[in-house]
Amino acid sequence: MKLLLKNREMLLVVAIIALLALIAMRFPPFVAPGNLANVYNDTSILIILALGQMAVILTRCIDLSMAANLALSGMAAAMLNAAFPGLPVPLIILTAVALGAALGSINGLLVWKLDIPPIVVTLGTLTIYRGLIFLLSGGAWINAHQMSDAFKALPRTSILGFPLLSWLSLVIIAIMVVVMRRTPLGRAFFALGGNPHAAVYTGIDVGRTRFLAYCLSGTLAGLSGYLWVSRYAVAYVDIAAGFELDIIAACVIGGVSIAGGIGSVGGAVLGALFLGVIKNALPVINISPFAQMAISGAVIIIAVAVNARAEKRKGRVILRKAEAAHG
Amino acid sequence: MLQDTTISRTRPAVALEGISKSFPGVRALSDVSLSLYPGSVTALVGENGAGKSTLVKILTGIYQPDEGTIRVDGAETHFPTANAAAKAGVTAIHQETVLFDELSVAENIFLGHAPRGSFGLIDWKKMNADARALLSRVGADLDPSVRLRDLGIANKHLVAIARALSIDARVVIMDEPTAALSHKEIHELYELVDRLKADGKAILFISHKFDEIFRIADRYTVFRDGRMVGEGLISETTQDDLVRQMVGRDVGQVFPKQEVAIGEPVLTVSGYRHPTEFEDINFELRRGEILGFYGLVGAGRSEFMQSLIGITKPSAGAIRLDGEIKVIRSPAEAIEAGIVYVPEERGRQGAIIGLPIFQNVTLPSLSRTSRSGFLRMAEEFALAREYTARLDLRAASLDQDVGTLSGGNQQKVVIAKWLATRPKVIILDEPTKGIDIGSKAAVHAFMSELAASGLSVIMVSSEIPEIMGMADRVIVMREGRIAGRFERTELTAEKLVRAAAGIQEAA
Amino acid sequence: QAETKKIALVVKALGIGFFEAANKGAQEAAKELGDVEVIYTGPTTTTAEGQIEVINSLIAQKVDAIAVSANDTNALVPALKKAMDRGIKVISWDSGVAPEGRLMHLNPSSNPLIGNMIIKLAADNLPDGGDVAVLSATATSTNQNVWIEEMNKVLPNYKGINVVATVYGDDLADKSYRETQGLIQSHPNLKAIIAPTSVGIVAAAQAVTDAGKIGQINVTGLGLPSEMAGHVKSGASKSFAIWNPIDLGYSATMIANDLIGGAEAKPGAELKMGRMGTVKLDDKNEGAMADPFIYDAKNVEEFAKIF
Amino acid sequence: MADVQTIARHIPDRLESRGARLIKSWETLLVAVALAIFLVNSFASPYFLDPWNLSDATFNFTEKAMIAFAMALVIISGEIDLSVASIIALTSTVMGYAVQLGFDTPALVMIGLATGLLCGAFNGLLVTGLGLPSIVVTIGTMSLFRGLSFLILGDQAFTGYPASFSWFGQGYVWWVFSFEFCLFAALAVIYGVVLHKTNFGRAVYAIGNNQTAALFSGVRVGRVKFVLFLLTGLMAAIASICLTARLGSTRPSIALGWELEVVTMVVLGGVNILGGSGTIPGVVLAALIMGMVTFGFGLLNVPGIVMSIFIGLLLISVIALPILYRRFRGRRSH
Ligand SMILES: Nc1ncnc2c1ncn2[C@@H]1O[C@H](COP(=O)(O)OP(=O)(O)OP(=O)(O)O)[C@@H](O)[C@H]1O
Ligand SMILES: Nc1ncnc2c1ncn2[C@@H]1O[C@H](COP(=O)(O)OP(=O)(O)OP(=O)(O)O)[C@@H](O)[C@H]1O
Ligand SMILES: [Mg+2]
Ligand SMILES: [Mg+2]
Repeated sequence: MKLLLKNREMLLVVAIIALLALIAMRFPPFVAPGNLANVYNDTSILIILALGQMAVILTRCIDLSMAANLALSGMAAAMLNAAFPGLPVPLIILTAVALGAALGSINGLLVWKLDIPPIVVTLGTLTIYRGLIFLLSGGAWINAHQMSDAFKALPRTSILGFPLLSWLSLVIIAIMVVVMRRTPLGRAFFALGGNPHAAVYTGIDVGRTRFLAYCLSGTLAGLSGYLWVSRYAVAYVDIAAGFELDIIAACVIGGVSIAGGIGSVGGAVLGALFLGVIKNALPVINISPFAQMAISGAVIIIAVAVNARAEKRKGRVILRKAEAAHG
Repeated sequence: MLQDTTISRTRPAVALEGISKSFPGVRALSDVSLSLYPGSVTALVGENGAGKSTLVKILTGIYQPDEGTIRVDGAETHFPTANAAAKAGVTAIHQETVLFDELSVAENIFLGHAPRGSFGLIDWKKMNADARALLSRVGADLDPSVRLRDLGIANKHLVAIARALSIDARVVIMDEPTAALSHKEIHELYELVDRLKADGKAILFISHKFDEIFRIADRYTVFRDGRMVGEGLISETTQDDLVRQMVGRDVGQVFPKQEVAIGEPVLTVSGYRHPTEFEDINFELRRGEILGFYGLVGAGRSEFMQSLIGITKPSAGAIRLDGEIKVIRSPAEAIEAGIVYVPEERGRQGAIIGLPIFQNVTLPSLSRTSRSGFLRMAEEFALAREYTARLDLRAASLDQDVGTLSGGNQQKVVIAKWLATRPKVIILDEPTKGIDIGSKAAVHAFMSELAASGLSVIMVSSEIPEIMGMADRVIVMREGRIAGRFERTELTAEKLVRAAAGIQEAA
Repeated sequence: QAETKKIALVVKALGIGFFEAANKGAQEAAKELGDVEVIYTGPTTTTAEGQIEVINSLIAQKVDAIAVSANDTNALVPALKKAMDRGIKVISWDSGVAPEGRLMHLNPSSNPLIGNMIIKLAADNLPDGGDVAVLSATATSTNQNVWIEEMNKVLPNYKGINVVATVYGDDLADKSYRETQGLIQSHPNLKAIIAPTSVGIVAAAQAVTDAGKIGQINVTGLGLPSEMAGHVKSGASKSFAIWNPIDLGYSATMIANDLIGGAEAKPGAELKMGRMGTVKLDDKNEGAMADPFIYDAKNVEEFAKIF
Repeated sequence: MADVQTIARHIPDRLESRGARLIKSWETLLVAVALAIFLVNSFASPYFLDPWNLSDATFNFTEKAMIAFAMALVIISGEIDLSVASIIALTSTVMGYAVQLGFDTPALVMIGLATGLLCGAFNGLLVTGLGLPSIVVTIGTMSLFRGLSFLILGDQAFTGYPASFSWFGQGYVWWVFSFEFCLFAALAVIYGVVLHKTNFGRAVYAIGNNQTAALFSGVRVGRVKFVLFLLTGLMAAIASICLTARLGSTRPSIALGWELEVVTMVVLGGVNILGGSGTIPGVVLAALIMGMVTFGFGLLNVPGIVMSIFIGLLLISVIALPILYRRFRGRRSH
C-alpha cells in the first residue's frame, strides 16, 4: 500500500522537478531558493484549502462552496477590522474561523440530516454564501487603507526568513498528517469513503463523519478567508470566484480519488504545489498569460488519466494465484 | 420446547427474547428467542433468507429490532451502534466481507478500536504488532501493513476472523465463516473455535455445511421463514432431522428434474483462455441439457461465463452456435445470437432497481417491442405479463419498482427478462442464491421445463444438492481450469468436492 | 406636475469603489434636478451578458434614459439599440459602446491625454529612464486598451523609458497581485509599474510592498485616493492620477437629462452638464469631461475622505 | 400460502390512473411554484404582464435551457458535463475566427455545430474510452476549452458577424415569439420525445439506475454515453450560435459560469443528480421558474447576486421539502 502511494507521490515530485527544470531553462532565477519560497508562500492558501477539500472528497462528498465560504469569512473579517480597528487580530481570525466552520457545518447538516446529495447542497450554498457577502457588504469593497496594519501584517510577518503564511500552511499540513493518519476521525474518512456499507459495521456513523469532514473544510476555508483578505489587502464579493475548481483540481492532480476513500495529505499538497508552480511560472517564462487556462486544463486531464491508470484494478488473477499456491 | 437442565443452570452470556424485525415488504424475523451460553457453541441453521444474518446484525448493533429485548448477563441492554455491541463484548464475523480494500490488513482488523498511544493518537507500531499476533492465531501468515485489496478471498476471510478476535469478546458470532476457506484453513478455524470454547466464550456458528456443524457445535437452533422452529442438543439430533426442520417438507421435492431427451450439440466452446482468469476451457452443450458448473467460490466460473457474452475479453478460443462460428463482443451481440446470461449478483448485475418491473423485463427485448426506435408501451406490458406470469411473479402491478419486491421475486423478474429474449442457450449463474425455498423450487421446476422445451441450460452453482438434483452433466472448475467432468449417473458429492478442492483420490 | 424621469446608471459591476463614487455624483444630480430618479444598477461580475440582462429589465421598466459603462464595446449594441427603438435615450460613459449603440459617449477625459498622463507619471520619477511595465485590467476592457494604445503612441517622446511587458490582472486583486510578482521576478531592472485600473494599482502597490521593493519600483497609474492613500504614504506609489468619479456620474446623469429634455446628440452639439458646464461632441459623438488630476503625498489625504 | 401458489394471479399494468400519478409528481410542485412566482411578479411590478417584456425576458433562460435538456440526459445517465459553458466560448471563438476568414452564415452555423460536436466527442472519449469520472474530466476540459479560446482571442474580440447571422439571436418568428424561444420550444418537444418515448431514452434511464445491469442486459452503455456527451456538445454549440448572434461579438469570457446555472436548472427540474430519474417537462418548468425569478427581480432592480441567493435557497428547499415531508409522514404512520 505504502509503495503505491509513495509511487504516486514520487511521480508528482518528479513531475514538479521536471517542470521546474523546464522553467529554469527559460528563466533560471525562477528556481532560486528565494523565489521557490515565494512560490510556496503564494500556494499556501491553495494547499490549506486542498487539504480541507480532500477530507470531504475522501468521504465521497464534494464541497463546491469552499471558495464562497472563504470569501464570506474573509469579508466578515475585513469588515470587522474596518469597523473596529482596535480589535485584536487573533480575535478576528477566530471569528473568521468560527464563521467558516459554521458555514461548513450547514453543508454538513444538510448532507447528514436531509440526505441531499453533496453536490446539490454545496452548489446551493455556493450561490447563497456569495449572495450573503453582497448583502453583508452592500457590494462595497474593503480596501487596504480600511484595514489596520496589524491585520495586514500578520501573514507577512517573517519568522526565520519565511513569512508566517508559509509557516502556517506547514503547521496545518503537519496537523492534517496527524489527523488523517493517527486519529480515528481521519481513518474514518478513509474507511467510509472506501466502503460506506462496511463502515457501519465498524461503528462509524457515516452521516456524522461526513458532517465533521464538512466542518473541517469549512474551518480551513474560514482561516483561508482571513489569510486571503489580509494577504491581498482587499475584500470584495468576488474574491476567489471560481477558486473551488482550482481546489478540486489540486486534489485530483494529487491523486485524491473523486470516488472517495483514496488520497493522501502528501498528494494533495503536491497537487496544489504543481498548480502553484504553473501559475507562478507562466507569467515569468513569457508564455502568453492567455495560455494559462488551457495549460491548467490539459494538466488536469493528463493527471486524471495517469492516476486512473495507476488505480486501475488489477484482475483477481485466478490463474496466477493457482500457480503461486502450487509452486 | 426442549429444555436441557445442565445448560439452563448456567446463565446465558447473551439472550434474545421475542425479537421481531421487518424490512419493507419482508418480515425477516418474528418473535425469535435465542440464548448463547459461555463455553458452548450454538449452531444456527436455516435456508437462505431464513433470517440468520438479520439476527446477527441485531446482535451486533447494526440493525435495531422492531420488538424484543437483548440481555447481556441477564441485564437488558440496547445496541444502538456497532461500537456499543463491541463494548458489551459481542463480536462477529459477518457473512459479507465488511472490509476495506484500500486500508492495510492491520487497520482492517483494528478499525474502530485501534490501540492508542500518547495524546490518544493511533499507535501504528502497536497496531501492526497486535495484528501480527492475531493473524498468527488464526493461522494466517500475512504482512499486517499490506493493503487488503492485494489479498485473495480466503485471506480476506482470515482477516475478518482476526478482526472479530481483536475485540476481547465473550460472545463470538460466525456467519458462514468457512464459505471461502480451503481445507487447511477450515481445520485451523475448527481448532480456533475449540480454543475459544475452552476460554469460556459463547459462540454462535452459522453454516450450511452439516459436517461442520456436527464437528464443532454443542447445541443447535433452526430458523425457518424468520421463526424459530426448533432447538436442542447436537448430540441428540441427526442431519436428516435438521434438514426436515429447516425446510419443513421433503427435500426431494426441491429438485423436480424432468427426464428430457438430450439432442444435438448447440454450443461448442473450444480453447477458451484469458491471460489471468482461466484457460483451456473446452466443452459442448446439447439441446435440452442442463449442464452444471460446480466449483468453490472464486473458481472462476462467473468470469468464464461472462467471457461467453462479451464482458470479459478472452485472449483465445472460439464459440460455435449450432455449428456456426460466432464472435461475440458485447452482451447485445450475445442476446442477438441467442446466448443469455443470468448474472450471479442480482442487485448489481441483474435487476435495475429504480425502473418498474415491465421495463426491467423488456430492456433486452426492446428491439422487438418497439417500432423504429419508438417505444410501444402496450407491447411492453404484454411481453412483461407473459413472462412474469410463467414464473408466477408476485407483485402489486407491473409498474411497480423492482426494488420494492422481495429477493425471490426480483430474481424471477431477472430470469423473466432473459427468457423474454427467447434464447437458445441460457446461462444461470447461481440462480437460487439468496432466494427462499418456495421460489427456489419454482426456479428449479422452471429450469426443468426450459430444458424440456428444447433450451440448453448452463447452471453455475456452488450448492452440491442443487447440482446433484438438477444437472445432466457436471463440469467442475478449480482455479480457472476444468478439474473434472461427470455424467449424472456417476455423480457423488464426494467426487465433486474432491475435484473442486483438488484433493487426490483417497488411496 | 411633471412625472419623475427615470435615468438608469448601469455600471460594469456593483461594488467597485469607482462606480460607487459615480453613483454619488448621479444622486447629487438627481437631487439638483428634482424630477429625476436615478436607478443605480449593474451585474455582479463584469460580463456583457450580465449587463444585457440588466438592460433588458430596464427596457421593460420603460426608463427614460440609460447611461452605461460597458463591459464590452460591441456585445451591448443589440440590446441598447432595442432600448433606443423603444424611445429610451442611451449614452455611454467611462467605458464606451460602439457608436450604433448609443447617442453619445462621455469620456472621463480625452484618451490621448490619459495615455500621455500615465506614462508621464512614470517618467517624471525616472530622470535617467528605465524599464517600466503595464498592469492592465481585463484584456477585454475597452478603455484600458485605448489608453495603452495612446500611451504607446507618445512613448518615443520619453527618452530612455522602455515598456517591457503588458500583463492583465483581470481586475481581480489576487490575479493582479500575482502578475505583479511575476513582473518583479522576470524584470529585475523594473523601475515602475503603470496600472491604469483602480483594482490593479492597489494590488500592484501591495505586491511591491510585500516584495520589499519600495523605493526601487514606483507604482503609478489610475487609482482612487481613498484606496491609494496608504500606499502613497508608504512610498510604494509616488503619485497617481484620476478624474473625479463623482463628477463623472454627475455629468452622465445631467447629459442624459438634457437628452430626455429634447437636446440632440450630433457632432458639434453642446450638452449641458450642470455645474460641470457643457461638453462639446466631436465627429464621433464623443465628448471629454475634464483632465485627470494628479494625487501625491501632498493632497491625497484630503481627497481620500471624499472618494 | 398454498392457494396463492396454485392460482395464477393477474397482475395489473398500473395501480394508479394517469391523473393520480400526475398530481403526485414533481412537475405539479413545479407548476405550483411557477404559478406562485408568476402571481407575485404580476403584483410586484406593473411592467411584468406585457407581452413584449415577457418576450424579452425569455432570453434570460432559453439558451441555458437548451443546454439543460442535453444536460438532463447526461445527469440521468449518471454523468455530468461541467464544460458546457466553455464549449460555448470555444465554439463562439471558432465561429468568430471563421468570420474573419470570410465565411457566410450557413458555413458559420456548420462550423459552430462541428466545433461543439468535437468538444463533446473529446469529453465522451475521455469518459467512455478511458473510463475516467466525468466530473473530473469536464472540470479539466472546462479550463481547456475556454483556455483555447483565450489562446486564440487573447485580448481581442471577434465582431463583424453577418447581419443574417444575428437573426439567430435577435430575430422573431412571429409577433413576440423570438427565434430562440421557438427553438427552445421545439427542442423541448424533441428532447421530451427522445427521453420518454424512445428506446434510447429507456437506455439512458437504465444506465442511470444500474449501469452494470444495463450492460448485462445488452444496452451499449459506452455508445449511449458517448452520444450523450456529443449531444451536450451539440446543444452548447446551438446555444453558442444564439448567444453569439445575440451579442454580435465574441470574447473568451462569454457565458462564464453558465455550467452551474445549467446544472441548477436541471436539478431544480427534478432530475436526480445521482442519476436514474428526471423528466424534460420538469426541466422546462425549472427554466421558466428561473427565467421568471431573474426577470421579476430585475424589474425591481434587485442585483443579480441577490437573485442567486433566492435560486440557491429554492434549489435546496425544493429538494429538501419532499424529503422532510416523507420523513414526517413516515413518522406519523408509525
Ligand atoms: N436490508 C434489508 N432490506 C430488505 N430486506 C432485507 C434486508 N436484509 C435482509 N432482508 C431480507 O430479510 C430476510 C432474511 O435475510 P437474512 O440475510 O437474515 O437471511 P439468512 O438466513 O442470513 O440467509 P443466507 O443463508 O442466505 O445468508 C430475507 O428475505 C432478506 O431478503
Ligand atoms: N480476491 C477476492 N476478493 C474479493 N472478492 C472475491 C475475491 N475472489 C473472489 N471474490 C468474490 O467471490 C465471488 C466468486 O468469484 P467468481 O465469480 O470469480 O468465481 P466463481 O467460481 O464464479 O464463484 P461463485 O461460486 O461465487 O460463482 C465473486 O462475487 C467475487 O467478487
Ligand atoms: Mg446470511
Ligand atoms: Mg460466480
